[in-house]
Amino acid sequence: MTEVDKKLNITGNEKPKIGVYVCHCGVNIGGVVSVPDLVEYAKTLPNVSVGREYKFFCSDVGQKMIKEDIEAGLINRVVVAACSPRMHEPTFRIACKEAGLNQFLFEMANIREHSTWVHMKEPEGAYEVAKDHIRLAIAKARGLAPLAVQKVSVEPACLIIGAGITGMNSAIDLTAAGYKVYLVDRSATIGGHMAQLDKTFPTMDCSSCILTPKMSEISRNKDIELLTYSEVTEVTGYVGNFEVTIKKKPHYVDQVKCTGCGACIDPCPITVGNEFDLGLSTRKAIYVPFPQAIPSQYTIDMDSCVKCGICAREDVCEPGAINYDDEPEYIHVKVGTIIVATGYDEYDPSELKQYGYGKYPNVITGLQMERLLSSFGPVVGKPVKPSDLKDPHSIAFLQCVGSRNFREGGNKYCSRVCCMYATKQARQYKEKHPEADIYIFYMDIRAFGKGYEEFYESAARDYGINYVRGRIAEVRENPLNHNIIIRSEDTLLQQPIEVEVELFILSTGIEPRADSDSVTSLLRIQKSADGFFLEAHPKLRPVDTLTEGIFIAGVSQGPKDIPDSVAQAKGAAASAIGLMAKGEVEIEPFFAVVHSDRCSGCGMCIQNCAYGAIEFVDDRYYGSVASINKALCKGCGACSGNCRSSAIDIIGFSSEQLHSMITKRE
Amino acid sequence: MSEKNKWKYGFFLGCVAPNRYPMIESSIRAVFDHLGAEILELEGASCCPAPGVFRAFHIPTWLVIAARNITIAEELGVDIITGCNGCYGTLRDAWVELEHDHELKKMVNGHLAKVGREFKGSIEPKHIVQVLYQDMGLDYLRGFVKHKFKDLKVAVHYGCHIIKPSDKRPWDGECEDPTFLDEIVEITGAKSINYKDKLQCCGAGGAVRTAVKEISADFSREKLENMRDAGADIIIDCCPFCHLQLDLGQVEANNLYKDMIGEPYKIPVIYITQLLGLSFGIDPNLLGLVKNHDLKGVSPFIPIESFLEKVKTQLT
Amino acid sequence: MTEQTVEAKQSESKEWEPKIIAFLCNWCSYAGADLAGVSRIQYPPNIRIVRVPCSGRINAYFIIKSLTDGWDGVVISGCHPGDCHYISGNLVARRRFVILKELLEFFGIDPGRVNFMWASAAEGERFAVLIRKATAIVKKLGPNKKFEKKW
Amino acid sequence: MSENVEKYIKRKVYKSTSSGIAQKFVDAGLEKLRACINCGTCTGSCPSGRRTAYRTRSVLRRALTGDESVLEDIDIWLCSTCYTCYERCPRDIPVTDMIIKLRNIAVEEGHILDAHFDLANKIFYETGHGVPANGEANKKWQDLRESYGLPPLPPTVHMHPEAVKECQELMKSVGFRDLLDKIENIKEKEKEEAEKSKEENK
Repeated sequence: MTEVDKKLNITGNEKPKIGVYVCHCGVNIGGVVSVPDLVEYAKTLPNVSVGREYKFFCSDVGQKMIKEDIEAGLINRVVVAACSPRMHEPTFRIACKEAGLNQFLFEMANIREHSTWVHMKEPEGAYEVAKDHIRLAIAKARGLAPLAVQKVSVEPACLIIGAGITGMNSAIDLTAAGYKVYLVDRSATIGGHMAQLDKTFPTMDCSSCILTPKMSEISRNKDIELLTYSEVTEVTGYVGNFEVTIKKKPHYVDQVKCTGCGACIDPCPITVGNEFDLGLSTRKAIYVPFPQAIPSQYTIDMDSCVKCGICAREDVCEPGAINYDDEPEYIHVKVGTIIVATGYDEYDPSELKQYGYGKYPNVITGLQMERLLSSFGPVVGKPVKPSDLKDPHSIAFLQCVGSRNFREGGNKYCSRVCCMYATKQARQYKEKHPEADIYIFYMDIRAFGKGYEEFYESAARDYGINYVRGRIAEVRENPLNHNIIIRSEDTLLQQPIEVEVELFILSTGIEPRADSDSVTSLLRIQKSADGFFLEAHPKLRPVDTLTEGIFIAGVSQGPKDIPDSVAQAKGAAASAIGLMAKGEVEIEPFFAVVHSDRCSGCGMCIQNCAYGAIEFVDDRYYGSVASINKALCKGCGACSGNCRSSAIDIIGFSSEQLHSMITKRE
Repeated sequence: MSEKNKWKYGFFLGCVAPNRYPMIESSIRAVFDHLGAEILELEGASCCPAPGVFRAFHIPTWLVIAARNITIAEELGVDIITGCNGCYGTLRDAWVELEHDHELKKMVNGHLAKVGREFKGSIEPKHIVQVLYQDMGLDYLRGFVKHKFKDLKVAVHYGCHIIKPSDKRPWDGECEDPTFLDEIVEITGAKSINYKDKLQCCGAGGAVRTAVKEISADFSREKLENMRDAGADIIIDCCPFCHLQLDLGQVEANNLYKDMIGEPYKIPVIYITQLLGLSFGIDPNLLGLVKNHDLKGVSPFIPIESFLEKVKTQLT
Repeated sequence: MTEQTVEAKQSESKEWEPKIIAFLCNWCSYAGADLAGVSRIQYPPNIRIVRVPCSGRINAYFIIKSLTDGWDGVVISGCHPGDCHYISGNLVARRRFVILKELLEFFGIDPGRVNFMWASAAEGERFAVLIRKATAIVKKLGPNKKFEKKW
Repeated sequence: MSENVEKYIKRKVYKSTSSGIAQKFVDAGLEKLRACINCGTCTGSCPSGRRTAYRTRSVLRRALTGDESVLEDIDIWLCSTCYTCYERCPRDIPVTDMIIKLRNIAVEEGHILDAHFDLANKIFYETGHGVPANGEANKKWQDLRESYGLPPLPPTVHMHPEAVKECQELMKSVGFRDLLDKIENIKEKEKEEAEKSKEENK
C-alpha cells in the first residue's frame, strides 16, 4: 500500500472534514460580495472544519494554504469557492494530489462567472447566490469518494481536416515529431485560399513562392496520407482513440493512371466558370483547379460532364485513366487527435444592393481582384475593368463590406485582413500604374500586425494612395462608360462627396464556412456567436475545443491573417503532439455503475445509451441485470436519468450528491 | 363567394388627396369598384397624422391619433387602404409598433379608453398599391386591361414611405431596387424608364416643405431634371403628397430655379389608378382626368392635356 | 434567526424573489452561463446552478424533489438538439420532460415552474435572456407552497 | 478689444458629455446610437445633405455629445424622412427615428418654426386635418371636389364635428394641448423680448 493509498483509505472511511476556501479573485469577487462573511457562513455548515479567504487561491501561495491544511490533517475534502471549474478545477486537483489527497475529493463553487460577474449591480443578490453555491458545493463534497484515475492508450496519429496553409503547417509539424497524419481536403487540391492570393502583405512576397514548396513538401512526406477530394463522414470514439470514416469522392479519372498530361482539356466540349478564379475565367468539365495543384491528376466535374466520351478515347487519354463509373470509396482510420482547419468563405456582397455587385460589371470583390493581380490568373497579373478589359485609371476600394455590420446578413466582427489586403492591392496596382488614382474608403485602418502600420504609412506617403474616411453610401453606373459613380461622406471634412472611378473593389470580409454546422455535429464541437468554431478558453486555450483531443486552428476559429493562422497551426500541432507524446491520456473516472440488487432488468438504459455501453449479464443472485462496459461509457448519465428503480448511478455526479444539493434547507 | 365579398376595405382618405387632389380620390374609387373591391368609408377619420410633422412634434400624439384612425376600421372589421405614402407610413408604423410593444399599446389604449375606443390590432393597414400587387395580383389586373399604351415613357416615382422603413413594410426587406410599381405600370403597355436617382425623395416630406419651400423645390427640381433627361412623357406616382410636390413643385422650381433649368418643366403627373383606369377602359371623367370647371389656382398645376392627347388614339 | 424568518423579513421590505434551481449540462449551458459571466451580461440573482454532465442525467425525480423541497422553480438546460456532447442525451431528456410536464400538471403544479431550454456554450446572451424569462414566469406564479410541510 | 481678437481668437474648448440630450436618447431606448462608428453612410445617403448644410451624422454626433445647440439648429428640420440612412446604417441605428426623436426633444424646449407651430396649433388641432378643405377660405377646393363628382367635403372629421372634439380630447389627454400652450408662452415671451431689445437698440 502506497502512502497515497493509505490516505485514500483513511479519508474514505473517516467523517468528512471539509475545508472551504473563498477566493477574492482580486476585486472580481471581493469587490462585489463580502468574502469574510461568506467564510463565516461556510463555517456554520455541518462538516466544515476549516474556512479561509485569500486574494488569489489559484496562486502558489493560495494553493500552499490548502496544501498545508491537508497535510496537517485538518481536512479531507476541499471546496474552493472562486471562478468556474472550467477555469481552475485542474489547478486545484493537482494541488490536492500534491498534498496527498485524492484529487477527486475536491469540489468548486462558482461564485464569479455565476454570481459576482452576472449580478454586479445587485450585490445583495450576488451574495445570496454565492452563499447558496458554496452550500451546494459543500453538500456535494460530503458525498465525494476517492477515485482512481483512468488511463487509456493513444493512437499516435492525427486527422487534419482542411489542407490550406493552416492544415499543411500542422501536418508538417506533426510528422516532424514522428506522428502519422491523415490530411483531408474536400477540394481536388491542397493549398486552400492562399493559393488564390498573389502577393502577401506586408512583405510583398509572392504567395505561390512560399506556398508551393510547402505543397510539394506535403506531397513528398511519407508520413502524410493525403486525402484530397475527400470528406470526413463519421467520427466516433474519444480522445486518443477516434475512429474516423473518410469518403473519397470519385474523380472519374484513375488517379494512379493519370499522368496529368492535360491532353483531355482541349477536346472536352464543356466549358464552365472556374471557381478558383471566382468566375473570372473558365475551365473544362475535366480539370485541375490550377496549374500547380497538388495532386496534379485530373478530375471530372460530373455536374457539368455530359459523358460524351471524348476524353475516354484512346487517342486522347493514352493511359486509359478515364472511368465514368468511378464510385466513392470509404476508408476507416484510427487517430489519437484531430485538428480542424476548415478555413472560411468570402462574404457575398450581392445583398448589399447599394454597391451594385452583380449588377454593374466594374464592381468586383477583393478576392476577385487578387485573381486579377495573380501572375497565373485570368489576366496574368494585369488587372482590367471587366466591362472593356482595359486598364482602369482610377480605382476605389470600400472597406468593411459585410464586416462590422450589425444588420441582418452582416457580420458583426472585424475580418482583420481587409485593411491590409486592400492596401496591398492598391500598392501593387500603383507599382505598375503610378498615374492611377486610388481611393480607399475606410472607417478605421486596422494595421495591427508586425510591419503593418509601416506598410500602411508607406502606401499613403510613398504611393500616394488616397485614404478617405467614410463608408460609401451608394454607387451608380455611368451609363456612357460603365464607370462607377460613388456617393459618400468624407467624414473628416464632414462633406458629402461624389467620385467617379473605373473599377470599384469591395473589400469583402471573411465568413464561417456555410456548411460549418456539418463539422460541429460531426465532431461534437461548438461554434461561438460569430459562427466560427469555439475555443475552450478565449485566452488560455485558444486552439483547444471542449472536446478533448480535438483542436481548431486557422480561420475556422476566427478571422486571421496568414502569420496568425500559421502560428495557430503550429500551436494546435504542438497541443496534439503534447497529448499524444505520453502514449496514454488520463480520462475522468466518471462512469455509470449498476446496483444489481435494484435493477429490474427493464432494459430502458440499454435503449437510451448512445454508446452501446450497457448490456444484460446474468447475475448469480439477481438474474438478468444491466452491466456497464467502462471502456465505452462516457458518463453522460442518460441511463441513470431514466432508471425507474434508481439502479444506475454516475460516479462523480451521484444521485445522492445531487439530492443533497437539491435539499434546500440545511 | 363573389369578388365583391372577397375584397372589402376601409378607405382612409388622409388630407391631400380629398382636400387638394380630389381626382386621386375619385380615380381610386373608380378603379377599385371596377376591380370588384368594396370600399367602406371611415367616417370621422382625421389626419393620419402626418409622420414628418406631427410625429416629429410629439410622438405620443402621433401614435394615439393614428391608433384612433385604425380603430375606426377595426369597428368595421376591414383592413385599411390608403392611397397616400405618408398615411401609409403613419398607420403602418403605428400598427407595427403597437403590435410589438405591449407597454406602448397599454399607454395608447389608456388614452383611447377616454373616448370609448380600443386598439386591438385586428386589421392591417395597406397601401392601395399593396392591394393591387399582393391581394389582387398582376394576373388579375391584366385581365382588366382593355387598352395598351404604345410609346408611353413613364418615370415611376415610388416615394419613400411605401418602401421604407423596410422592416415595417411588406416587400421582404427590398428597398434599394423595388419593382412592384413598375410592374403594375407596365401591364398597361407603358414603358417604365430608368432614370438617375429614381428612388430619391421628392422633397415634400419630413416637414421640409413647410419649413423651407426652396429646399423641397430643389429636391423636385433634381428629380424632374433626371426624369426629363431620361425622356419621360409622364410621371406616375402613388402618393398625393409626392404628387403635389411633383406637380405644384414644377411651377415652384420653374420660378425659383429659372436660371438652372433652361426650358421650364411641364411633365404631366398622373396618379397610378388614373393610368390603370384609362387602360381598363374606365370613363376618364370618373378618373378625374377631365377638367369640368373654370376654377383658378387649383390642381393640377401642370396641364395633363398633352398626355391625354398622346394616348387618345390608343384608347379606341 | 432561521432562514424562514430572514425570508419573511425580507418580504416585508422587498418584493418576493423566487429561488430557482438550474441544472446545466457541463458542455453547453454551463459554459454558456460562464460566457454570460465573462461577458458581464446581467440577469436577476434568482438561480442556483448545479452542474451535471448532460441534461440526460436529470432524473424526473430530481425535479419533483426540487419542488417538494421548496424551490420555486426548476430550470434544465442542455445543448441544442443535434449538438449534444453525448450524441443524444438532450433528446432523451426532452422526451422525458414532455411526459413529466404532464404529470406535474396532473399534480396541480403549474408547468411554468419547470423550464426546459437549450443554450450553447456560445450563447451567453441567450442564456441570460432565457433566465430572465424563466425568472419572470416563476415570479408571476408566486411562491411554491404546494408541498409546504404542514405538520 | 481689437477687432481681430474678436474675429480670430476662439478660446472655447468644447466639453463633451454623455448627459443631456444623449441621456434622453437612451431613455427613449435609442442607445444603439452609442455604437455609431461615424462611418458617414447616413450623411452620404442623404438627399437633403446634398443641397443643404444638414449633416445627419454630425447632427447625431452633436446630440450624442450633449451639444444642446443642435436643438436650435434649423438643420434638424431639413431631413425629409426618406429613411435611406435608416436602411443603410451598418450599426443598425434607426437613424431617421433618431432625428424624429431629436425634433421631439427640440419641440419640448420650444424650438419649433412658426410655420410648423401654426400648422399644429391652428390647423391640425382645430380641424383634425393637416391640410383642410373646410371653411370659406377653402371654397375652391370644395368646388373642385364637386367638379369631379365628389361631395364638397370628405366623410372625414370634416363631416363629423364630434370626431374633431374626440381628437382634441385625445390630444389633451396625451399632453399635446399642454405642449402647444407651453410653446405658445415661450414664443410670446421671445417676441416680447425681441421687441424690447429692438426698442432698447433704438
